[in-house]
Amino acid sequence: MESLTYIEAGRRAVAEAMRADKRVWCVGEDLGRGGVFGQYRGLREEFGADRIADAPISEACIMGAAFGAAMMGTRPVVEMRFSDFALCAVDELVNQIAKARFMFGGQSRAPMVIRQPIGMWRSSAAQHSQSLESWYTHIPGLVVACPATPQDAYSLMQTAITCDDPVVFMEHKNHWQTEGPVDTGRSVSLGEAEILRTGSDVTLVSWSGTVHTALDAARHLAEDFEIEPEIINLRTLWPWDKDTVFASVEKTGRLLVAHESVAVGGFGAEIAASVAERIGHVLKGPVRRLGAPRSLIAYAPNLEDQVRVSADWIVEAARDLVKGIR
Amino acid sequence: MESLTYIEAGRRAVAEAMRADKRVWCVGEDLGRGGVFGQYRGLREEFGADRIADAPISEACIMGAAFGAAMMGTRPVVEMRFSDFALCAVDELVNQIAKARFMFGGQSRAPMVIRQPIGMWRSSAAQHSQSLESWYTHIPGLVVACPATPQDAYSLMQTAITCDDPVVFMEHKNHWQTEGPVDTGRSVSLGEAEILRTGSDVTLVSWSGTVHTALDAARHLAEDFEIEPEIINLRTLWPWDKDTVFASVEKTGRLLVAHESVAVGGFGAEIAASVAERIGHVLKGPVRRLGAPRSLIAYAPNLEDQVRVSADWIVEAARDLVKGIR
Amino acid sequence: MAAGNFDRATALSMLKKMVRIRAFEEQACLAAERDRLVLGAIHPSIGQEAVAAGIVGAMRRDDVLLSTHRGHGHTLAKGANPLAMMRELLGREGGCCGGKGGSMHIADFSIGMLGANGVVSANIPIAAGAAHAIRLNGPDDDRIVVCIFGDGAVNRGPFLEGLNWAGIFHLPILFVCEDNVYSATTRTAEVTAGDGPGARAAALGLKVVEADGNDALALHETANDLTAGLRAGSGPAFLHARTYRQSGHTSFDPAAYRPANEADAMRQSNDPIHRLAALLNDGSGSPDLEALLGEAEAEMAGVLAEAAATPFPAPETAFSDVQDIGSPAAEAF
Amino acid sequence: MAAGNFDRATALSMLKKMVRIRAFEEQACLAAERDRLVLGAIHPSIGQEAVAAGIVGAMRRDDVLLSTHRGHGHTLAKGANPLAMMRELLGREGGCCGGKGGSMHIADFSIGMLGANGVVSANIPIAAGAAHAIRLNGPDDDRIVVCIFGDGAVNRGPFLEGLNWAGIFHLPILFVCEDNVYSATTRTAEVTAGDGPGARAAALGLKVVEADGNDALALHETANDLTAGLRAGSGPAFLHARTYRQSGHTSFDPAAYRPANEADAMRQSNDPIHRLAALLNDGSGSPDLEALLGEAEAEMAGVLAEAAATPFPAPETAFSDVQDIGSPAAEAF
Ligand SMILES: Cc1ncc(C[n+]2csc(CCOP(=O)(O)OP(=O)(O)O)c2C)c(N)n1
Ligand SMILES: Cc1ncc(C[n+]2csc(CCOP(=O)(O)OP(=O)(O)O)c2C)c(N)n1
Ligand SMILES: [Mg+2]
Ligand SMILES: [Mg+2]
Repeated sequence: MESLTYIEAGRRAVAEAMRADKRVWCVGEDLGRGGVFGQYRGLREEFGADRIADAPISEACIMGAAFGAAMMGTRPVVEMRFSDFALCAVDELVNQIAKARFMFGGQSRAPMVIRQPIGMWRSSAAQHSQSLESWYTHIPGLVVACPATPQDAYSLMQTAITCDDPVVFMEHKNHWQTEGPVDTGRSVSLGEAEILRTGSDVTLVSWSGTVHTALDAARHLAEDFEIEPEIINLRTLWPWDKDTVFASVEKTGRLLVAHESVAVGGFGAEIAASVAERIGHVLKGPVRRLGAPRSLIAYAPNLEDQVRVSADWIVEAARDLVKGIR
Repeated sequence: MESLTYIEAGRRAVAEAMRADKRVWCVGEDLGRGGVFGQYRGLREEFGADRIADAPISEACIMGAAFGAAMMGTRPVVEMRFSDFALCAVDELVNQIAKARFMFGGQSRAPMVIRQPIGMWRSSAAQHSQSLESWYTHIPGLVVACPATPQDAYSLMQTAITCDDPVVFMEHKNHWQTEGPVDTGRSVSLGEAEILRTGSDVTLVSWSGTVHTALDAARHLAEDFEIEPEIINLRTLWPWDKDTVFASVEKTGRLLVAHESVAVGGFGAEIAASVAERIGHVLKGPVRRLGAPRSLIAYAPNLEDQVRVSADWIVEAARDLVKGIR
Repeated sequence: MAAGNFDRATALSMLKKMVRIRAFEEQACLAAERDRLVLGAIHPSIGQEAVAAGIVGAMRRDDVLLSTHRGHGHTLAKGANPLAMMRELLGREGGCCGGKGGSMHIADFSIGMLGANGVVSANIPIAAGAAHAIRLNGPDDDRIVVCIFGDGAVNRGPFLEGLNWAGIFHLPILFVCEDNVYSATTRTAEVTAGDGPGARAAALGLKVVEADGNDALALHETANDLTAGLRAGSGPAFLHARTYRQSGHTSFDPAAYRPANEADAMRQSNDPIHRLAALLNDGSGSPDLEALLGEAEAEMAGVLAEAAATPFPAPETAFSDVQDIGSPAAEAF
Repeated sequence: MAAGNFDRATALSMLKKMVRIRAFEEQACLAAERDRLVLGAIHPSIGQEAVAAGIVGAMRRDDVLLSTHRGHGHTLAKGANPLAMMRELLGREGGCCGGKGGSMHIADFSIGMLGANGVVSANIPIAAGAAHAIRLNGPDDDRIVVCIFGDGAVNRGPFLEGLNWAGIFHLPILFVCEDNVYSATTRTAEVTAGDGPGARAAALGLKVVEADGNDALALHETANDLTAGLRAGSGPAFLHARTYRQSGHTSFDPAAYRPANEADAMRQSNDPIHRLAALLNDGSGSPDLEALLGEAEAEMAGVLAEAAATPFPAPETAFSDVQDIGSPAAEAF
């Protein structure tokens, strides 16, 4: 199995999909020079300017035009650069793309992958650091993918491009250079979580960058406190893999959800509420969420750190759960 | 005490605020002719075209310009017509208005009321019916108000206009003509829920139009099933009145949250998760959420009804909770 | 347009098309006001039918059309079935969108009608993208796209973004600003700076034609020229058609904000149907406009009756056509 | 600009301003690259200083300025304290935004600098609104607003919406397109249809001036005229200043996508500082540009050293300045 970076895994999945299906094309700002993070490096040279298209700075039109092209049978990969800028294209995504198929009574499809890199990336401040994945879970018609590992980046991209639904694909900016094994023969379906570590004491659900934080915390918990967490990398938020999460909570009796995004109104609430609603009787104690406080993300590094869910926070919360502290 | 319609209560609060403070002005499309629902009827005549300003169809600029004017010391009431159209102005609301004060280290304020009428309004279909209040609860910097009654419409508007934070003010389109008593001397602070009916069997939390559905359901539950629900009208979603909700759940041991918006990723999840996290030990059974299925809102009336939380749904859910059925 | 300088058969068929559009909308308004069968808002294009007949009538069946909330006329002109449309307005089974969209989301993909739109200006980038897909298909695909929007739409950002897009990618698309003077209750001129839609499009590098939007024949000729140019690779074009909204903004709007008599004057002196009929008048009673109006009324009254007799959609369709992945009716509610 | 046709003292002070801006940004780049003390992206305006000195220099202290991600020069020209700015870039206590904004959100409300912006084009509607507030204040308020954005910003919708707004409300605002040829790695001309920023603004009814963006004196004269006109009620104006981005998009961008020697040629023949110094050269060694550059470098190196010695902000400020209502650090996490 190869070892690839997260960014290269995504790049490779896109390139392979473009080779396999000439309806696939990419559009966004600066793509011809490889894209702002290099996610498209070399693709212009291989596929030309039509299929790796440079767009003007006009997120609304990038989103809207890609949608028009998708309804006409092409399969666009849309680059929003930072998920923050996708906020310039919300009408297009939410009112148009997500709703068209239904409003038109099934006459149309929008097979699109909408790349919206999320997350804190040292000192990018409040307009370049957001994680709004929970927003899109709330919108019928959209699929939401949040890859954590290079394998996720590869396999979820592969599946997303072949899927006929619009997929909001949220890569974590801070992990572009994270390396890991990638089995290019392994396909992952949307809605399939992965258990990265088995454990019996507490179920720890996370996604995106926080999966790595959770793995750090798990080592610490196991080595220093003899607590064995089961780590679930959710991978997609809609659909989300209730079966895997519920089975794990049934085993451990404890749930901790951790995510980088703001706790209030975050997707952790959906998971915690679902567990409490459906299998509350198996719980040995309260469910628990960890997310960012409802403040903004500051530029100064020490302030930024104040709102980042850390391995220490997770360790403390998991210990409290196991100790039965509320 | 007077009896006013919901629309008139809001109109009156705006007019009084404009009389009291000349920094207050309103801006949006068609306001000069009273606004699309008549919320501004007569105000142009009283206050003139500068303070009841007609805007071009350009939601992004309405929001952005009002923000600029707010930073300069005016206090705009911004009309988005349908909350759906506010999706054309999300960058302005979320990246700019909500974040400026923090990003600028406290140098600015954005005292704005952003009116975004929500909700199903017979056969308005998928682009004119949404309720996305949970989105804005997830955005640090924003206050979220969802008036249910004419009293709420009056008092919350009054408080929102005098508040220095940006308030997303979500009126329910289907209730413009709902009439009720309004005590114009009663002030309501943001973050203060109201118990509309006391009861001992189950705490029923809702907001906006669903409060009325919950009241219907409560009568039915009491008369036909001898179940006494405690009905809480949350009024504001951020901040939300945890004290009142927790105290009620501590008394009843059961929580049902009902809202018109989509259940997945809805604010019901936040409430249910918070209760499960903080006071899960007082529960006599699982928490329960009711919201729209994760489908779209159709035009055909019978299809529209399929996704509307009804009094029957609430009755059934409350009975299940009390019977201990999962 | 000089009388005589046109093909009489084409002109007659355009007149019939316009008459049928008007009759359809009059029945739709009755269904809304008299019968309370149309529950959502409808936006009639009465008085604006020349745009539909003249411009959409110049399109091929496989060409692609995107329209607005005021799109009944365009959709009919593209060839949609009035019964399927009326069923849609009444939210019934067999409506062209299965009753799920209604008037503001009317669409018929089988004839290249890719949808009305409930959001002003939103169809512009989408239409640019449809044309983009045609260009990606290569020179063998000689379809074109027509995107129609109102005068109010030129004040929203997607207007600039979409026209710029069409320009830089040299797309086969005709943008049509159907200027009916009003944006809902506002006179558009009062909220529009500069010299209007045409000047804006010209500054964005598009070929611009200013036209009398109530002269069906002239519009048709212009549209024929422009669409031929588009197929030959001219790059995007822009047509500013000045017409007038004879009705209120919606069927329920009395439009009391208009100057007294403004609408009446237009109805009397500048109605596109009467103008075309007058132009075609050969002095011997042909065309017989009253007869045409009567036939169309009878046809569309029949359509309304049939639509009204159609059942509502099956309830489970409230959960279909959402997405392939992830159950829309997930038990999480 | 004809030599002699200017006030030497003003011109000299502009030259000093430009030299200080450049020195500030050179130190900021060193802080980023050499010292790794600036952790976020910074966007230098090296080569574009004439816009700051010429246009912002024509503003009154109480006038209002809105800028972009490339806003250090504008902010300094408006009168901000370089130490507070450098502290902000380093995320330190005493930074003009308390270390919470950084380079892309630099602001100093005490001198009417209402913020840089991390979102391209977003400052345009906000600036229009600031001018709107001034108009609402009535004729006694004779402040004006200057809104600066890049060439890439004219392809986003808020450009159209904001200029239209300024036009219909007849606002006292000067829009400045600081055209440095590039939008990040893209040559803006390749993604811009039509005749560019000025043509678009003219179509929106604004008074438009096209200018050499590297001629500080001419810009200053033009800006003086335009701002005087604005104060006299001219209605909104638009200045298209053509300059060149000598640096990469960010301090870390080698800008290898540019034609070889393009930047070098501009540095040699069209650098605004050298042009102004040459114009001012009286043949007797005044102004002594090397000396000015040396002084400015020393000043700004001192500023950097002092900023680097300043502590990080108090941790609890991560939760302040969020909102009055609702605790930002609510225990729900
Ligand atoms: C983005 C957006 N804002 C507001 C509305 C509400 N609205 C519906 S139609 C309309 C007027 C549109 O005017 P115009 O573009 O001239 O089209 P017309 O109705 O005259 O055909 C408005 C404001 C909307 N649908 N979308
Ligand atoms: C809406 C939005 N899209 C994309 C970006 C990323 N971005 C930052 S600067 C920039 C280039 C801007 O070009 P221009 O307006 O010419 O300003 P310049 O950088 O040349 O000063 C881009 C694309 C952004 N900040 N905002
Ligand atoms: Mg109109
Ligand atoms: Mg530029």
